[in-house]
Amino acid sequence: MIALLIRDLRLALRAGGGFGLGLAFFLLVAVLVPLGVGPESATLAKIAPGILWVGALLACLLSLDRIFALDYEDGSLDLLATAPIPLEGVVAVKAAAHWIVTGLPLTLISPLLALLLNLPPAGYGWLLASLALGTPALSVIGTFGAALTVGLKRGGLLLSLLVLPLYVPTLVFGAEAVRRGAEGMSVATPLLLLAGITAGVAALLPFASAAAVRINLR
Amino acid sequence: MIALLIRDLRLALRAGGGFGLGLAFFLLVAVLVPLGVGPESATLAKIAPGILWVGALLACLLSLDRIFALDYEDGSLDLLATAPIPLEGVVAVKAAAHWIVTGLPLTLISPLLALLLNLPPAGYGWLLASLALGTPALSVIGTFGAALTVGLKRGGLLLSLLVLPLYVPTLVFGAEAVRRGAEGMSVATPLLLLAGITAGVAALLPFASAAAVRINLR
Amino acid sequence: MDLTVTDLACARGGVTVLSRVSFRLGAGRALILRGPNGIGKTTLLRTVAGLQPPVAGMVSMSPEAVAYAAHADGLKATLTVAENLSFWAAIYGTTDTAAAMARMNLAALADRQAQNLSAGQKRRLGLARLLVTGRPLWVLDEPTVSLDAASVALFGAAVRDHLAAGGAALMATHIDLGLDEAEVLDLSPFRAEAPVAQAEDDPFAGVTA
Amino acid sequence: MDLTVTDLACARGGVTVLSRVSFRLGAGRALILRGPNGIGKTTLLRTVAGLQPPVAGMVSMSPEAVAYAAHADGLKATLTVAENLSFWAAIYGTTDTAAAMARMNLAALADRQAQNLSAGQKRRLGLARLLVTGRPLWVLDEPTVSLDAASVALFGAAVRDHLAAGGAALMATHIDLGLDEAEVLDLSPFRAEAPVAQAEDDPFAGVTA
Amino acid sequence: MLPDLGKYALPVLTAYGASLGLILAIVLLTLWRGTRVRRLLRDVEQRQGRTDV
Amino acid sequence: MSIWEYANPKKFMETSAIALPWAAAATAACLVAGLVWGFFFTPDDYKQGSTVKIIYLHVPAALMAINAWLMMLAASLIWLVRRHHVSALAAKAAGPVGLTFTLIALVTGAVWGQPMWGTWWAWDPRLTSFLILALFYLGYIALWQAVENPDTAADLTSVLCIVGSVFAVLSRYAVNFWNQGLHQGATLSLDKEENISDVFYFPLLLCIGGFVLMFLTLVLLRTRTEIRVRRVQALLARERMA
Ligand code: HEM
Ligand SMILES: Nc1ncnc2c1ncn2[C@@H]1O[C@H](COP(=O)(O)OP(=O)(O)OP(=O)(O)O)[C@@H](O)[C@H]1O
Ligand SMILES: Nc1ncnc2c1ncn2[C@@H]1O[C@H](COP(=O)(O)OP(=O)(O)OP(=O)(O)O)[C@@H](O)[C@H]1O
Ligand SMILES: [Mg+2]
Ligand SMILES: [Mg+2]
Repeated sequence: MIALLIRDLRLALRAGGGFGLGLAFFLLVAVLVPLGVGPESATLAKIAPGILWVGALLACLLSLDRIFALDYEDGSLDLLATAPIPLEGVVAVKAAAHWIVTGLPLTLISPLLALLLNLPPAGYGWLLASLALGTPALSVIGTFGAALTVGLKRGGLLLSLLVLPLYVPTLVFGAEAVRRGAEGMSVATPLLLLAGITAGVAALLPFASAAAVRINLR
Repeated sequence: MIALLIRDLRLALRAGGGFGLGLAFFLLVAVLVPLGVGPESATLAKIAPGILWVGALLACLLSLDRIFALDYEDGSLDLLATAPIPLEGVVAVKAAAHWIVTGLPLTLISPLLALLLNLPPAGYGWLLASLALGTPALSVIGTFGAALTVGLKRGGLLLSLLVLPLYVPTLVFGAEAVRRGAEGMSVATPLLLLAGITAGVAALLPFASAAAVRINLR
Repeated sequence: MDLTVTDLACARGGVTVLSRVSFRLGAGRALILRGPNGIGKTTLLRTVAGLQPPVAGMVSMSPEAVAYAAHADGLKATLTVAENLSFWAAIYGTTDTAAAMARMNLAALADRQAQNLSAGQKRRLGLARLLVTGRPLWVLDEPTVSLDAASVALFGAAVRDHLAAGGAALMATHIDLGLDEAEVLDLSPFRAEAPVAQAEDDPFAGVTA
Repeated sequence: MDLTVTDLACARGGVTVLSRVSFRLGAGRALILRGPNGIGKTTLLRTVAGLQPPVAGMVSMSPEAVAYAAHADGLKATLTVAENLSFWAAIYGTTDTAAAMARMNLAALADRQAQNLSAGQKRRLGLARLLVTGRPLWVLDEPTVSLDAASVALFGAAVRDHLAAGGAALMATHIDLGLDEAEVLDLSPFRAEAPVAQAEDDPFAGVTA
Repeated sequence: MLPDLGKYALPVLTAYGASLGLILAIVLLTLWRGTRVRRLLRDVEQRQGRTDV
Repeated sequence: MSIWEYANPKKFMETSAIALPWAAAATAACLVAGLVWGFFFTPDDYKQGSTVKIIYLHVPAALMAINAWLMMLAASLIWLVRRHHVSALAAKAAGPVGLTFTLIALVTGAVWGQPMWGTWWAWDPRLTSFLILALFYLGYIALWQAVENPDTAADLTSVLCIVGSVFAVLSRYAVNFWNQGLHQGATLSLDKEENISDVFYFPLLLCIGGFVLMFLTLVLLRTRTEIRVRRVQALLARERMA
């Protein structure tokens, strides 16, 4: 299982992995939005929390299809499914690897992008906190979506459609926390809800995901 | 050459093609941004031109790596390179197919999404016009980026990084045209510049792209 | 530790391709499946490996005892030969990758990325994976594709050692594997007929306009 | 219309694998390349097909006369057999896909998507593509992998017809193609040595620490 | 020793610190890689016995 | 004897070995003199206070960031037309140096912006186009890293550099569309009226010279390293063949 985590991380780091893909996309959003919306800093400050969270979410969404697709195509998933480790474990490890490759770097770089988007300084800490709490949920939910679509040729599109509604609560609470933080209001409620989502999802979804993979391989 | 176009379109329409992927993504952005930014319609109206253009751009960006990657992996690109049609033509057809699959539907659906984002009604026509003029440039530039990264294992990430700065002028003029249109100002200059970029890019870049593909296949 | 397949029927793409396949494969024995293209060899092997459920009949061995090698090798292009192999060793809880590499004549290529191997070298790596699974039943789909004569001999020796150690091997192939002691099962007689009998299992049987 | 290869050296991954390869292949003749795994057969074929430049030496025929079939088949999984074939026919400006399908015994599968073919059926489709190119020189990399005996015979007949029509074929393989009239070239003697001569071409020769 | 930078001491010092840091980084990186490659080349040359030019 | 002889790697190594120590010494002299002069011995500006001292880093870095790209463009063209390996490798060597200068300009600018404009970052045209320049550098470097075959990499990056240059100019015009921005215009113009006073001018010139020399030295050093890398690769390939 650790071997799997290490392999996935190594694959991500080697050329071909897509480590940094999420990160690059996040950066992309933060650079493109001002270019599109225009340079007024008041407007930017106002939309910064939402845009940053939407960016983080899209960055996660984009890399989801690689979670299983590559292993499926080259036959590794077949071999993993017949290997002596529980598929639930495989799925959980895959979600963890996805978070380490996408969610974590994204969280760490977010203050820099907040600068580009003129987020009020009071919001920086809350942005970090909400992303750290929320991105694991994005990875776990995303892994579930990826599991539902393993091996489907229309994977990418379907995956986005399936996962999008599941992402909505995380997005709303996450962005709300940052917005309140930036305006100096209390952020306890949205942050708590966010933590609740993450905990619940991490405890339960891997079972559903493993079942989905099993069905898809059949 | 027509056969290639038809094949690419057919592949896109069949499951597995990724037709609609761009569209879905565009929709996603238009739905997620209000969720993240909050429901105030004045703010939304203000950022709508920019967000719509950024969404269109991202939707294009996402499907770029399929332009050559699938053909490269299954060996078709080798066969096409030795086939009796000029590689410049192949590249141009691929760009055209990408636009028909991504840029065109995106343009057509944009008024609907503009509604979701509260774009002032005066801007609708200009949104359509600017997307119709600008998205071909996105496809052609994107094909160039895809050609540079054919066969590279780190394709996806690198591709975004390479293409992003190339997209900047198109994005700025496109969004500016819509913004001016929405505010009732004259849009002639940005639209003209947009058309200029598209024309120039469509005339010249296929040669660079074909050269890049040839270098990469070597 | 015997594999008994009883009255097995298996399907691909919703079409039953083979039916009433029965055979027994004891420890220390090898069985080669033969039959024309498209008869269903791959489908049968996937069923035995537990990757798809049988339409009817049963397979005595649990998938936990099976090491499966398909048309695709399951190699990661950007990992080196040694990394690819030790990953699978770790998954199967074994450690002796050096021996497996030596057996398949991969030692000189240990630090080469899998994408820079020739077709035959890739295949050899795919076969070396079997040696680190430590599982008793090998289920192999055209294992010697792209291998030269020397590598086929290496493969034959590996299979023989596996059998000698009490393992078993079930293989599909069109070409000579250099395993004269193996039994051969021709699948042609088991091609599924237009299945009247299947109507029994069909949950929608009897529905009419 | 002869293929003359003179003193050819070719490289993969920056390493020259074969050098001083020379042979002549006249119209109506077939040449089979043999050699152990990793000797450079695929590399040589790609060079002849014009997909990579030679390190040294020359190939007399322009790539425009070559129909190349690689390890990978270039099939689109979601297109049907007929669609796959008629696409390539359109690219090469020919039309007779029905004949090609009949020759490779694919007529019954015409409306099946390529992803639902068995390994051997896929290969047959890959070979049928050659028939619609209308090109004189076939360059084939292990063409009969996964084919059963009947399909190998089909392939042999197709090659013979091609030769009879004045074409030529250059093939790499490890197994018997059923083409007794073909000449055989063993590549082992051409394995590239540590080339002292290469220092002349090396633009970085003479650079020291 | 330091000139009186007034109320802008922090920005000026940050700017100088960051810039000199970046310059130092690229210089060190260049030198480090240079020596490493040089050593590598020497090793390879020795291994091959300088049979050729 | 033509200038192209220096495009022979061996010749280049010999010549650059002689030039390097001088270039390094000159760099150190100019840079230390300019920066010490600027930092310790210039008065504060009446408007900007001591922040004006940032100019000695900001302006040379900004200038050299652009010039480094121009040099890469020239080297790429030479590679594509005449296929001199040293030229391609010099372009490769210049990439990270140019990126460093871009980053210095961005960082010093940001730090300067806080007291002057009250914000670290604004989407001013000049600032924005510098951010885009940084992205160009990143993409260029990443493409070099990603491609395994060095000649292929040289070809691809050259094509990118040329196409990128056109788009860099286009972007500059595009962002100018927004507004005139907060950033001041060119101060180093020949127009006497607009020029800054001599107290700031001479140390600034010295610093610019220092940055030019630093660029030269670093590129020479890095090109030498890249040439050696190619030699190592050639030797290793030969070893593997044996
Ligand atoms: C991140 C922010 C900044 C960036 C990317 C930036 C970039 C540049 C660039 C590209 C130049 C052009 C050099 C030339 O064309 O001659 C320049 C020059 C200059 N900048 Fe900045 N700048 C930034 C912030 C600032 C700030 C905040 C100030 C001061 C208030 C400032 C003051 C100057 C001055 C005085 C020059 C010299 C003008 C000249 O000689 O042309 N910059 N900067
Ligand atoms: N969706 C589908 N509908 C109908 N038939 C299908 C479908 N998918 C696969 N088949 C058929 O199932 C059969 C079994 O395929 P399988 O891959 O098991 O054959 P195989 O014996 O392994 O052949 P080969 O020797 O060529 O590898 C083939 O004839 C194939 O065409
Ligand atoms: N990057 C690389 N560095 C060193 N050697 C390489 C690299 N890439 C490929 N090779 C070697 O080049 C040789 C030629 O490979 P090629 O695919 O041409 O062999 P082949 O004769 O077709 O073998 P097979 O019969 O297995 O298909 C192989 O030995 C391979 O390991
Ligand atoms: Mg099969
Ligand atoms: Mg080969």
